[in-house]
Amino acid sequence: MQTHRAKRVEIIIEAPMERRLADAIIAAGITGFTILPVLGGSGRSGRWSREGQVSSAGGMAAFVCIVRPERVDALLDAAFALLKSHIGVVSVTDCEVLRAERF
Amino acid sequence: MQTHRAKRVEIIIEAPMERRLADAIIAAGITGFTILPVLGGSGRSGRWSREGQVSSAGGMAAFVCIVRPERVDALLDAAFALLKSHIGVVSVTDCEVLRAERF
Amino acid sequence: MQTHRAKRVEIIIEAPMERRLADAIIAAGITGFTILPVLGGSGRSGRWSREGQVSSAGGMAAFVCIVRPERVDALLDAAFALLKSHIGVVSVTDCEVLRAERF
Amino acid sequence: MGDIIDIMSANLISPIILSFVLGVAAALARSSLSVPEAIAKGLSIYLLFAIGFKGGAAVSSHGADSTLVLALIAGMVLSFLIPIVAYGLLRSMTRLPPVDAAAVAGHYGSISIVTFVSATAILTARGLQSEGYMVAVAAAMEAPAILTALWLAARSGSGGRMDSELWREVLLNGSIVLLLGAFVIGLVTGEQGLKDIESFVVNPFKGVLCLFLLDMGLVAGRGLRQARGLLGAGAVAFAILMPLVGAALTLPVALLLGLSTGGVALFMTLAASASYIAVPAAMRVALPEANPSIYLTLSLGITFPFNLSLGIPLYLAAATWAHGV
Amino acid sequence: MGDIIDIMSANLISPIILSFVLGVAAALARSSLSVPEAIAKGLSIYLLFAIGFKGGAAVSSHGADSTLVLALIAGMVLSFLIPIVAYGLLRSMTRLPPVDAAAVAGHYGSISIVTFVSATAILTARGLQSEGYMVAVAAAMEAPAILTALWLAARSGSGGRMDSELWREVLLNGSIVLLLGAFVIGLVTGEQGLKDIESFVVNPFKGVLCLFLLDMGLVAGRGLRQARGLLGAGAVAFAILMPLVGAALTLPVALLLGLSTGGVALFMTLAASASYIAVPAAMRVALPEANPSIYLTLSLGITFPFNLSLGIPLYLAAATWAHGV
Amino acid sequence: MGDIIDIMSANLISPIILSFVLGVAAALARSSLSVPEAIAKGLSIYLLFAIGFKGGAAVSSHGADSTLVLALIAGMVLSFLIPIVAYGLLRSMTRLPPVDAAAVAGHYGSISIVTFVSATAILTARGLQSEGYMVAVAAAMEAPAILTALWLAARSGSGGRMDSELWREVLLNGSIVLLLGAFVIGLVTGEQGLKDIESFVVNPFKGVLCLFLLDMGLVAGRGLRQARGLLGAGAVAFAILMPLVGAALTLPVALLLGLSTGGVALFMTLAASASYIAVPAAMRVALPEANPSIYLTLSLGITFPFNLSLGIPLYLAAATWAHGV
Ligand SMILES: Nc1ncnc2c1ncn2[C@@H]1O[C@H](COP(=O)(O)O)[C@@H](O)[C@H]1O
Ligand SMILES: Nc1ncnc2c1ncn2[C@@H]1O[C@H](COP(=O)(O)O)[C@@H](O)[C@H]1O
Ligand SMILES: Nc1ncnc2c1ncn2[C@@H]1O[C@H](COP(=O)(O)O)[C@@H](O)[C@H]1O
Ligand code: NA
Ligand code: NA
Ligand code: NA
Repeated sequence: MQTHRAKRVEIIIEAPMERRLADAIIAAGITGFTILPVLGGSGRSGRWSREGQVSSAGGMAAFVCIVRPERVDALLDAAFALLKSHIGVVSVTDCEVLRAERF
Repeated sequence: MQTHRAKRVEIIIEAPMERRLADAIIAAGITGFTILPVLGGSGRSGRWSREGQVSSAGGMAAFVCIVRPERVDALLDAAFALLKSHIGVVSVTDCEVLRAERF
Repeated sequence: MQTHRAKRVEIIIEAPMERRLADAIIAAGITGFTILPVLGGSGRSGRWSREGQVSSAGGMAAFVCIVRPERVDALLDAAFALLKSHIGVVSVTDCEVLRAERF
Repeated sequence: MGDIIDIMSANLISPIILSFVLGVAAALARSSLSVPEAIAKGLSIYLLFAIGFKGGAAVSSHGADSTLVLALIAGMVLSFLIPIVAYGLLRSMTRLPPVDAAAVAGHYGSISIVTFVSATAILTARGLQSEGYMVAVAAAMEAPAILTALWLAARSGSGGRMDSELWREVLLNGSIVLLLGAFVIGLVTGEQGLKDIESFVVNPFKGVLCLFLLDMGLVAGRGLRQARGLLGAGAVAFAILMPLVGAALTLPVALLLGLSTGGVALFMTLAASASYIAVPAAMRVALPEANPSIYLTLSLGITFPFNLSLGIPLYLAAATWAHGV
Repeated sequence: MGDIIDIMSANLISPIILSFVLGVAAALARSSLSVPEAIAKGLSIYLLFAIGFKGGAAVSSHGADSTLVLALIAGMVLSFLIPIVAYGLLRSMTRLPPVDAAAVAGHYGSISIVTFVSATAILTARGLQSEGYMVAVAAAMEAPAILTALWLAARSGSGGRMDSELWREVLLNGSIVLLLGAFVIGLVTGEQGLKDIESFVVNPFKGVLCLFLLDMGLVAGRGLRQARGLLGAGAVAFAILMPLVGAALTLPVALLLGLSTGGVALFMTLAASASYIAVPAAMRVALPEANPSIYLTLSLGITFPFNLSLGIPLYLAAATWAHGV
Repeated sequence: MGDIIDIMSANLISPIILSFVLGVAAALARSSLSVPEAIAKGLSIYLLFAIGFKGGAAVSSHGADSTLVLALIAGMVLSFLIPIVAYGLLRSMTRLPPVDAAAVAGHYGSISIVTFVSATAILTARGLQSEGYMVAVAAAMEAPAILTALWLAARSGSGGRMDSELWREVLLNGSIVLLLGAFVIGLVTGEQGLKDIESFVVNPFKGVLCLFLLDMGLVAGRGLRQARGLLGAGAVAFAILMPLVGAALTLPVALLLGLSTGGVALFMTLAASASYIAVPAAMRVALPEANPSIYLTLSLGITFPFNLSLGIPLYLAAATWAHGV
């Protein structure tokens, strides 16, 4: 099966910023991403879990965004502008995709 | 710790096709996969979120399937046969696994 | 954008072991990880789905843990000690991260 | 005429309809108000269980009259035929391609159980009885339209696929099984059963329906917001005309069957309503080429609110009038 | 004898049991019907809160008699000992390896709170009172059996691990804490408290139980479907015999304690019931080598439905008979 | 004085407060007891809908008196000003940096709707009426404090960012929209509407509140466990002093407005309560530098339980006393 090189960018971000990150990604010219729910985690600000949250103020969400290699910088710039003063983690992985015309 | 090369295939697919994809993967001789819930996303068909859905007709699900390198083509063929007329995204990443005999 | 090499370790583990794995990761000196919910899956012990579970005894959870390359062995040792007699899957992927000082 | 206006205005200021309006307004204003998916599903499980159970208990205490079977058959025939009318209208009123028109047509032949539930609540508020077995008719009308839709699509060259697996999914979808199962439980346990769980299935029913319609309003409003510009005036007109056509076709049938005024109104409501759960899921599998935004927006964004606000009172007024003739 | 049949048939056509049957049937037919996990958990929180609270309020208004402490001790002793009987039966009736037999035995020494809740609903329907503190006895019987199971496993060489962390998890698991906490709240707030929240904890109780048992039926049915072929006839026979044995062992103890007819029936039900929440979770941690499909299928797929349909009426009839002697 | 103790002790042994205590105790003991997020959200949707609806229905049947508008204005002014007082106290009582102090101050100017709901339940239990429009006052008091907090932060150099998007989020957050929307529905449908859904919004209300407070207790307890050591004695003292200060500032205002005893007590409760939903979410966006553990622990872990247990009875006693003077 014919596959094409792409980048898989995964961003974990605090829930109140979820919609803003989605808007920023789209504003950066990237239309494809998926948001996964997060149950809990741990980081420099300690451990937390979804069930200890009274509001969405405390939760997090995980973005998965598959992009062509040449677009990854635009995406990271957009994400970083938002994330710099917020809680969050970004990772980039090499991947292969089917149907490259979609990305 | 001794690790072994494998492929991590991640497939995002619309919810009504979820069981069919699981069946197809198993029919392709691959027994191991995990399904994660999806909260929302964006693609060529626009933005959507789980909370805007009245039925499972509109949601999506994410499959993670770790396979030995030599099996990845069988998996992609099976997935592609189902996905070609449906909404969905496939990515393949190189990874290392513990306990290779499981895959 | 300046990125740094890191490892993305993803562990799928049965729900009753979730807190123990989190404790073990922290005990191994790694403070950052995220836990995602799992809807269902398939493996050597058959297919299961979240909705077929009366208790958390049957579910699973997915850990994502991004670490510096030099810490991956400590993490895998900790995970393996717990996992060896339990149901679960571990994969390790190369990735790049922003803000390396966090990992 | 004064009667219609009377029923309509009583309906329009009921907590039920206003909860729906609140949901739509909140969604259009992009409020963060949302009902968790699990809660919405829990509310719908409650509503299906309660409506099915009460239908069964009613049949058990009033006895099933011989029209039950005839009503079931009539419902299935209507479900088969209405999509053909809908398809004809769609092809003449809109520029939708055949595959989309076929998919939309299937939705209008099938039914919306929440519209049905809301109609029963409106009947109850006006002290009207209806045949308990109408819930079984509702279940019978869900699937046939899907077949017609696939046949229409196949005729136009876009091959709809209906395998045995999909058949099972459609016929045993959760809503049908719960509705019919609860119907049978009500039938078997009868008055004693109803007494046992009355304060669960009867008393809070309307309030639960309010919260559920709040969520439906949110979903419909978000759908409308996103589909802005996607639909032409023709499609919108269809979504308001078609329920009236479906109801009009059903009125003589329901009268012929000899249903009560409440029963006639419910039958018309079923024909007028459009599916947004079972049929969309089946279409995604069998007709993936059809655009889901089109059929969901028409059925959930336009026809559902139309029926809820104006349609049901209209059908009830028509049923009352026809019974008086 | 006529009495048993009478109780049984009244039980078998109650909405409660039929909801469970509906769930099993839907699962076996592979319907898509499902109750979201969060809703199922919400329903069980309601049931635990209500049953605990009502137990506490009952003790508060009738006063705690001196048998309370004795009943607690008797419950714990039974929970310790029943697994030994169960292990003996399993090793002679089935070919399960020791570690699996030990794990299964632990489940039968512990209790199923939903079985207990269903029994109280059946008692209430027949106008029978019971000691409010039986909910405390239920809580006391949950954990001891786990220890016995681990000891049985250790004897056979497969080392069960029980660390302090797991102890805490078992003794403070959510169900026990909620049940006992609500019991104390009922005890402290007494009649005034009950009046305050009666229309929440009393009136809709049976209806909520129906929906919960619908979900239990779905889970049990799915489990049965997947475990087809996994279990031999011996294991299935055990899952029906063992509750009878447990109940029979408990009957004289309950009579000695001087419990009311309702109390005796509840105590027998507790002994007869098998855990499928607390013990499986503990076993996954402490005895991961034991196969969860075996113990879950036996306890949830066979023993639970058996108790719900035939067992409880039988225990009630036995309690009535023994009290008459 | 005897009166205060009387109200307090009646309050402390109510199922409502004891459910909260159970939650805190379970969390501190690290029990696995937890309420699924979706259920907690579902319960809060019910509570907001019910309290808003009943407020609207009350205004509809008693008529809106002219003080409605004045009360709304007074509420907004208090919400604007209280953060300034809070900021002053925080800067003198604690060593919190300005940005954290500003964020905390914003929480205390805004309100906690669950505290308000609990206060209405306490009033109802004592047979006290209050002005139905107090729910509108509650909504009006939610947002202004956020502005003051950002202004305080900006003054100290840490630029809070409040763009139009955030404005929309705050003013149209789900709780406000649902509360006000249900208020309007109650207002429009009036007595007939209340009759329609009374057995949903009135009867089970207290019981639902118990379960919701159980979850609040769990969350508060977990927060306290994690925040151990994070907060100095000064901050803890602030979280108990500040509600008293807010209530004291409001008492004369409420009396001037001519509110009923119940209304005065509710207004004081609003001023005394601290937000833990709307304001934290806004602060994460606008003032990400402020540490969320600090403001959540103070408002949810200390001030909320204080108000629930001691505060509300105190405000009620003060209102009764002031009305008697
Ligand atoms: N190294 C990591 N790997 C995966 N997730 C992380 C990592 N570090 C932080 N996170 C996630 O990001 C959240 C906030 O991190 P922090 O800002 O370090 O407290 C945590 O609660 C985790 O969910
Ligand atoms: N590039 C992408 N990266 C991650 N997820 C994507 C991407 N493109 C599409 N998706 C997901 O697939 C769904 C359907 O995509 P589409 O068919 O393009 O509308 C979207 O709603 C996303 O959840
Ligand atoms: N190859 C795999 N890829 C992804 N997930 C897997 C794989 N194998 C097992 N799993 C997950 O691990 C669970 C237990 O696996 P097993 O122990 O093989 O039954 C399954 O239910 C899946 O959720
Ligand atoms: Na129809
Ligand atoms: Na037992
Ligand atoms: Na305040």
